Amino acid sequence: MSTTQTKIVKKTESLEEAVIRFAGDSGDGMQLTGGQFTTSTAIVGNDLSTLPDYPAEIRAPAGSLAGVSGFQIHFSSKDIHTPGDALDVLVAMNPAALKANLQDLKPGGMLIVNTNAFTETNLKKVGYAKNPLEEESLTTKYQIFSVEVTRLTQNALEDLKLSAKLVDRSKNMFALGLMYWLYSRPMEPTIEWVKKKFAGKPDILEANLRVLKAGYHFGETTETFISHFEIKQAEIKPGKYRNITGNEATVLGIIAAKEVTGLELFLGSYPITPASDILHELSRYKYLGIKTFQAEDEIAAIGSAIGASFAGGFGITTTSGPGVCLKSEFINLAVKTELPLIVCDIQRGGPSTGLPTKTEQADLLQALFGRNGESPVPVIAASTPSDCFETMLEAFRIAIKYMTPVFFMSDGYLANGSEPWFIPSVSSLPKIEVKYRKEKEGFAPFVRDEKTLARPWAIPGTCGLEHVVGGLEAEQVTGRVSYDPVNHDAMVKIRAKKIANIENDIPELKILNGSDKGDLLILGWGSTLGSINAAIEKLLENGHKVANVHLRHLNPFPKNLGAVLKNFKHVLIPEVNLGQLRLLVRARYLVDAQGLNIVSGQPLKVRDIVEAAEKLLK
Amino acid sequence: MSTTQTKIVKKTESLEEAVIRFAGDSGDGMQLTGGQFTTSTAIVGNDLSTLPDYPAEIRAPAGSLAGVSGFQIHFSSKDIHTPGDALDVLVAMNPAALKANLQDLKPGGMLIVNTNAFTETNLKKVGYAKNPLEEESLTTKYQIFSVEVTRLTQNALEDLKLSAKLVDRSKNMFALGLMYWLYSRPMEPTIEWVKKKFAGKPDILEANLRVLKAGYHFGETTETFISHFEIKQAEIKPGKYRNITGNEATVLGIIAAKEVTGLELFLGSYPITPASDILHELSRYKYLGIKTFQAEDEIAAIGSAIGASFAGGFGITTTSGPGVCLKSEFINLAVKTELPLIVCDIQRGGPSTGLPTKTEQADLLQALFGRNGESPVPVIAASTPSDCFETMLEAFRIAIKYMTPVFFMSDGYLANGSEPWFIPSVSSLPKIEVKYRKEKEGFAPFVRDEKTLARPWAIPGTCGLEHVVGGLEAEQVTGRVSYDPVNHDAMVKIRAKKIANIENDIPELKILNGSDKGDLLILGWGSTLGSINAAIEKLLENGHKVANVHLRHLNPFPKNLGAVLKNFKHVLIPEVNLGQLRLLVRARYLVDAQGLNIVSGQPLKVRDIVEAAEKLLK
Amino acid sequence: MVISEQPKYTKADFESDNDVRWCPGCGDYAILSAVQQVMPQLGIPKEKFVFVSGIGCSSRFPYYMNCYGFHTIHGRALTVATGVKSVNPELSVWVITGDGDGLSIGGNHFLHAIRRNQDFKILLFNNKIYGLTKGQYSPTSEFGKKTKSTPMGSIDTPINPISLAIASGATFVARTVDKNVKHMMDILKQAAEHKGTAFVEIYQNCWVFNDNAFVSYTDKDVKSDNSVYLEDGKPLIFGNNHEKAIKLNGFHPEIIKVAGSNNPLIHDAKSEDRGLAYVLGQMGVENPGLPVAFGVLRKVQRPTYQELLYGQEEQAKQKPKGSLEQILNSGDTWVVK
Amino acid sequence: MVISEQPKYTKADFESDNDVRWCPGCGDYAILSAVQQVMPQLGIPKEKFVFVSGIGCSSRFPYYMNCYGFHTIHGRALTVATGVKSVNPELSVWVITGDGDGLSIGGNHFLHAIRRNQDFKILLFNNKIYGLTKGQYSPTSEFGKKTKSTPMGSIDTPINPISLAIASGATFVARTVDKNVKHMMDILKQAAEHKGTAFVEIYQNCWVFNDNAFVSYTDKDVKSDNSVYLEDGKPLIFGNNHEKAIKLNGFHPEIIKVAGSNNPLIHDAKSEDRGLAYVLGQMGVENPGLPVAFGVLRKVQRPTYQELLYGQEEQAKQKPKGSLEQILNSGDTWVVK
Ligand SMILES: Cc1ncc(C[n+]2csc(CCOP(=O)(O)OP(=O)(O)O)c2C)c(N)n1
Ligand SMILES: Cc1ncc(C[n+]2csc(CCOP(=O)(O)OP(=O)(O)O)c2C)c(N)n1
Ligand code: SF4
Ligand code: SF4
Ligand SMILES: [Mg+2]
Ligand SMILES: [Mg+2]
Repeated sequence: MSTTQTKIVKKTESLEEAVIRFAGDSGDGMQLTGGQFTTSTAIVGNDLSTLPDYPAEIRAPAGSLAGVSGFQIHFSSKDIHTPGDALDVLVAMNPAALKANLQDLKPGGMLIVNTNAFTETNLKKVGYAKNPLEEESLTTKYQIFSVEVTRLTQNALEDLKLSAKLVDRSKNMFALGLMYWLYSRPMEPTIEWVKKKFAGKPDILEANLRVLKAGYHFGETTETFISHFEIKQAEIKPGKYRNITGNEATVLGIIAAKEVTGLELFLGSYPITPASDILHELSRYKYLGIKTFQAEDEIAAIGSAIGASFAGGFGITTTSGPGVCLKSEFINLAVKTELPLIVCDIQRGGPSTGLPTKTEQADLLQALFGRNGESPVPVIAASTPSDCFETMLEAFRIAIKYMTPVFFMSDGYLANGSEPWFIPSVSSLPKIEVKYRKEKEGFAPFVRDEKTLARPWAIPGTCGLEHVVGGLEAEQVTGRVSYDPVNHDAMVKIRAKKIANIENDIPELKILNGSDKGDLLILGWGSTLGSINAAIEKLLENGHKVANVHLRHLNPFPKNLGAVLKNFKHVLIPEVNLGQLRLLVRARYLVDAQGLNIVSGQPLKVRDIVEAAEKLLK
Repeated sequence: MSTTQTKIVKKTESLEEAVIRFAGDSGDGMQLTGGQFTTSTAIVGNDLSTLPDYPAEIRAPAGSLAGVSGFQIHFSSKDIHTPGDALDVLVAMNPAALKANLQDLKPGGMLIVNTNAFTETNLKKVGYAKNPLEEESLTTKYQIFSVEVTRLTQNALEDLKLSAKLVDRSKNMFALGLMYWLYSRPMEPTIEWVKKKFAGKPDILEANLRVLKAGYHFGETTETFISHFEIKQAEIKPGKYRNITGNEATVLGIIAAKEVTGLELFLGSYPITPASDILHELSRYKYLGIKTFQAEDEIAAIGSAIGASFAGGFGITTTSGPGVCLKSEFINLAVKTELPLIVCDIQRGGPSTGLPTKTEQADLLQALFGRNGESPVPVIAASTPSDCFETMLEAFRIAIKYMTPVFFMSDGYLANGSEPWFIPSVSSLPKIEVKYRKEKEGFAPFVRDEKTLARPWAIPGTCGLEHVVGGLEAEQVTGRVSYDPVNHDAMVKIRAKKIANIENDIPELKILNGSDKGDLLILGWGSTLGSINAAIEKLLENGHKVANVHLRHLNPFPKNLGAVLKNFKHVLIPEVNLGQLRLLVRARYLVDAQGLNIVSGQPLKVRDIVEAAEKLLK
Repeated sequence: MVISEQPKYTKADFESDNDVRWCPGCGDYAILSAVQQVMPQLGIPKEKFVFVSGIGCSSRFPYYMNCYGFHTIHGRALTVATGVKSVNPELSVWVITGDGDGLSIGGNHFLHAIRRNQDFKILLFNNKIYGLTKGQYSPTSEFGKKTKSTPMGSIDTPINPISLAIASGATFVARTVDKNVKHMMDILKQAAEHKGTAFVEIYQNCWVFNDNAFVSYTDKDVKSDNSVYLEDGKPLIFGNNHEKAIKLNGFHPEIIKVAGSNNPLIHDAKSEDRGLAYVLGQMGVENPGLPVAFGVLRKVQRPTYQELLYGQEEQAKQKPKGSLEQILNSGDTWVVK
Repeated sequence: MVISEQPKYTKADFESDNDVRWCPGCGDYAILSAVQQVMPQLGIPKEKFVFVSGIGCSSRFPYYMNCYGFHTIHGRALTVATGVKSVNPELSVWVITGDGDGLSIGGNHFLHAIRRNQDFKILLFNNKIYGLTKGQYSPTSEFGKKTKSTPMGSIDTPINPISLAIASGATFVARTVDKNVKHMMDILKQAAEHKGTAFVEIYQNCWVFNDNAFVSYTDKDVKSDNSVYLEDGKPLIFGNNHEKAIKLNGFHPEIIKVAGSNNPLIHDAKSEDRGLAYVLGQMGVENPGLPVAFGVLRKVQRPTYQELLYGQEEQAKQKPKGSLEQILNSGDTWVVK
């Protein structure tokens, strides 16, 4: 392989879309590389969707399978929905990365490897008896591009006299530069970013820039690559965009809701993957008066949030499944005392500790039923990373208007995955009205608004409205402790009705793709939206009479769900669980809905949905 | 009223059955009185069923409504199922007891009151402006028997020079004696009991006996009562009987299972109404090697039980709804590590603290779904107080055979209610086989039994089987931590299948009353059995084509449930919740089952079930 | 707390119209009455008081105060109080808990609230038993105690709530007893005036399930021999005729005669070293044979959680990082035309 | 524990074949190695060891020991260990926990296990940070610590695990540090031999999220000035040339010169009074300016929970109350013919 400076003129092929994945050791900076590639891709104007894949270990042994970190991005000149099922390009920084990821590369796909890392030791670490790059099974199936990334990086930095560690850590920039060239992306955004990030460290700054460019020029000049690609700008709504992950959008939703409502915002949380970043991010907004409290455990976290809401602030608590277990007793107290509260469950693989860094949708029934007694709560779920923003605003609206805790469901895939987000103007945000009770006249802690059935929010410090709330059953209206049988039955039913009635205050379900009658309806919720949309497009292309709807509101359901279901011969509910929404839909509408249930810690694959649909359609 | 000693010969009317209730202040000893009446009634050979009703306060202010304590007993010469909907006799020791209980007395029923307690202060305490005993609404509707219980008690004890407090506390014995006379029960069992109980306190012993007899003779001699009743022995299976509450039967079930399996038994518990008595009772069996541990909270309680099972003992934890919330994270660990464990949920009124001393069936969905991720557990429920015994043995059998935590559901009504129990012989108890893994050959922590899919129970101390279990996802067979997508999907499905397969190992559902085809099937679970049986008898009498089945196994369901349901036009599921079993049945079998849902902290009334059934049958 | 206008209250203003439902003879009555008498003396508007409790007989307390109240769940009152005080530091927040509620299930929140110096008062009604659930042993029950759940006697060494509070860094620690209402009121007032967590252990007789647990400190014949009432800066003197004193031998307190006194120990509640308060708190509880210390064992100042929280907020507001508009538009943005 | 036959083990016997997945440079490696070296010296059959842990980097420990192990849930290892040891007191049970696991979410179980004197060892890996969740502050993090969740610095006063253990009545309390493997091994051996709860705080460097947290006690240039190594019955002497000692002024330790020594403090780990251990434990942690004490701070005997549990069982067995047959037939029975 030569690093000759002669510039060769190379072909530019135009593509519609591409799916690429950077994979390497946890120490190799793959997440950062992927993030930079995403930014440049967004700026080019492609539609995109990303999927980071972290190892569960902080830093597993270098070169081990457990330590492989990956970042996948799907980008296109058309509207896209998922990070993609299969890869066009896999960048593998070491044998472990190859082993862990190769199965996802399309036959004929490009495999770019750092050959310097394919040493005997590294190969042995992951159980390769021979160098797989020399195996016929590989060489015939894929286009292999062997690049001496480590050595080329060292060359580029030779005269800088940096530590070996620093040099080694720069090699991701080489891969990035090379991929920029391969897909004709501008280097400028990354150059700017490097300059800002390492402003105080001129050595590192220089090293990063040099290697980035070296990678780019390598693509341009070496004969290894004969052509490169171009992917046209997508037709997207004009306006200002940013790339955003689900957790970021959740944070922005909270901040926006705080500003819109003017309430004191109090987050009580306890760190847990994949929810911790919401705590981290929000704790940076003290200047807005946002209060974050890292409690001693999940119970204290939600308890403090409930206290905040009682005192007239707005309490939120963020967690993942195991934390929901611990919060359930307190959620029930909020249900019983009818206080506004948001419980964010960023779902991960379960049961128990399960797969902390993987995604799953298996906490839905827990959110609905995971408490003693009849304990109705609204449950809403975001469907894409950016949708977390709007969904969070909706959670606030319901919690305040109906004086109730609300479950906000996201998951590991949404939390860490990203997509371009059309930045809304502040004036376009929904108004959320907050009314504290002030008048003594006719006050009782459980007099209800006739329409919403909400009780008044009368907060400590308000003269004349002194009262006590608690977990024991309360007498209707007065709220005094009551053991009366008739009253209990009535209260159980009023609490249920209050939540059920919210169906009158949420939008009807709209068919997203296809027409409103047909052979098959695909019904989804949460993060499966992307895969389902993509699958429906395929199915429509294949000539099937299919359509899909997607639920943001899981409790109560939109009013017209039953009617929508009746217009289709078959109903398919794909979920990353064993059929939780399916259970609810079957019970409620007595419709023989079928499931597609693959619980592998990963988003559903488009092809699996297409296959399941076509099986039903036969 | 005279206390003349002339003996009057009185009529004896023969009755088939009676429902009576003792009601008084918490300090009046009504539970004890009811308990004694129950024993004598049992010895007479009547079938019976009882319902105690405690106040939530330890000792609410004397004479207040909150402090009323009641004990109801239904006894008969026929087979009976419930403590009865309405009362033939109400004994009211004070105005509060009258006010709280009168609504349950049948029109024309006997109202026996302690008139001495109807003072102005006492009347005022409960908001009676006038003495209700003088109101026409009462006197015309009921047969009122005004008895000066307090004064008669004082008279009887005049010469004993006891403290006023002691004298006052004896007056329940008067009521008891009177009722013994009224229903022709023998005083001997109570006399024996008093002699044993107060052996060291001759004063109290003497006082109790005197007053008991005074009450009896009062009935016999005074003109107030013109006749008394006799209720013939019921036709019940010959053998030895005892009266037993659900909590007692639960304890005996645990002890029996311990003896049958020979396992070390470890109960980790934290006090909570109405489960605490199980802890209290079991802690008295240290001589059998039974270990009880009152932990610092519910989490520690279940954690210690899981530790015990891991170490080769058998772990149990007992609690009620709010405690289940706290245990849910640990239940998931037991699901994931596949360890035997029993979680006893003695359900009470919810949500939140709710109605601690009242009954409810609203934790079913929590038991099934109250945990993050897909977390299948077998759930079984007792249906009568004595059925707790057998159901507990079944819980052990499943837990050990399938290496799984099992939910054992009881409720406040079963826990404190009692019924006669045919005492089984030890040799008739089911055998439960325990196999610890010993052989190294072929051992891995997650190799499974081909049939049950259970993993081996290999306990610390066994040489050569050292291994680690935990909450992270495990690789099939080896049990090593695994983040592999395919493995996770497989493990989720294996865990589900292991539990679903138990359907092959439980009895098919049998029609309890009626024939196996018809217009209406009543499907129940748990403590509604008595009311449903009684309702069905009525409905059959009324000529309807009805039948009923009752579920002990809620997860998995008996295999033939679907087939049974299909044979009826209508299905009615009465539950003391808002339709939790109904949700499961509708989802699984797509049958339009209807519910009867009255959530009043009390068992369902027979007449409500009959009414709901007849409405459907119209 | 800024008080603009000081309404004049009487005890009756703090009495709610809910029926009090404790057993007749319960020590809780005296505590309720003491609190209701102290409240009017604090110069705080009634609507600014919040009583937060867990579950237990003691935790029914808020229902009987004519104030804002929250009867939460078992063991968790401190967590709720944290939220209440954090969003509205103007409120005077009082936490009512029992030995089971506060030290068994709630032990963790106890130590964390205290180490953070949360700005509220904690009144722990210690009756050495679970009252509401009808008589199981609690974390303060004596070793060997026979109860419903320990028919052969408890095998757990009890917790001394005062030791735990001090080890957790409590800034105000006191002990009093239900029968000594005057002392209790004095302590409650000092607690009310303390900035930061004020922890008060109140010995409370459970007449039904653990009668006479504190008779040594309330019975007039023996109480003076078994109790020493602390006064800051004063020697530790006790006994029927004030004839006995406490002296330290290394870390070990010993009883000496006042007559011919050999340097009796002088109380120093404000000592930065926690050692003294720790040793005093152990007397008679973990160290038998010594009198139990009543009064304020420790009273020091450090910034409260709320002061620090709002302090950081103020500091952050000096350098605001942007409006909502700006936040939404931050990060790498691009424009599609 | 009755040991019939003492198999001869080497360190390798305790090494599992799972890949160790801590970050390179993590202090956990040294602790693992120390434990693996100590185990063969204890004369206990390998299959009798059980390692129980919670969740955290530290809590991955059981996977790396070739023993029975239970990686439980966050904060709850002590509860599981309680059950394990109670049904099989023959086992040697070791609990591995972190500062977050053991003192934040698990704080309550910590104090209750210790007060009961549960017969197991607790090794708390204190790295003053949440490692596994990538760097939030923990209950032992310094006041003002900037972490991911406290960008302006923590406002919580840290817990001293040793103070808490002592206030909970711990019978064995010790402190050591990852870099001093020899000392650690000695402490682990003493802990193993103690009957009852043996609590060992191990300072452990988290190379990724809190590097150099304990450099004052491990850097060869400064460590002798900042650490005092305790030996029972010996004076507290430290400094590069053993030139400094500790003396008590009331409850307050002070640094003095050894030369011309004024009664340096003599360590007494077996003192029944907890005061000394309490004050020693605070040095350098809650009381800045003083060296931190390493070694065994307290080591006393009282019956273990398991001894008491089985003792009661034995006693009860003296008066058996009836067979299952008799139990079933107890109460008021009657015969129907
Ligand atoms: C989660 C939960 N567990 C258990 C209970 C039952 N419970 C209520 S109060 C109580 C103990 C009360 O003891 P303490 O705090 O000492 O209060 P006291 O009644 O003695 O004043 C218990 C165990 C509960 N309500 N909730
Ligand atoms: C119920 C629950 N809450 C939160 C978490 C997330 N979590 C895992 S480890 C950890 C903290 C670990 O800190 P520490 O105990 O100090 O261990 P280290 O990683 O520092 O060794 C947290 C918060 C969890 N696994 N489960
Ligand atoms: S049970 Fe005890 S603590 Fe509870 S109210 Fe009665 S006397 Fe008071
Ligand atoms: S994150 Fe810290 S504690 Fe965890 S393994 Fe890495 S260095 Fe060790
Ligand atoms: Mg108590
Ligand atoms: Mg840590």
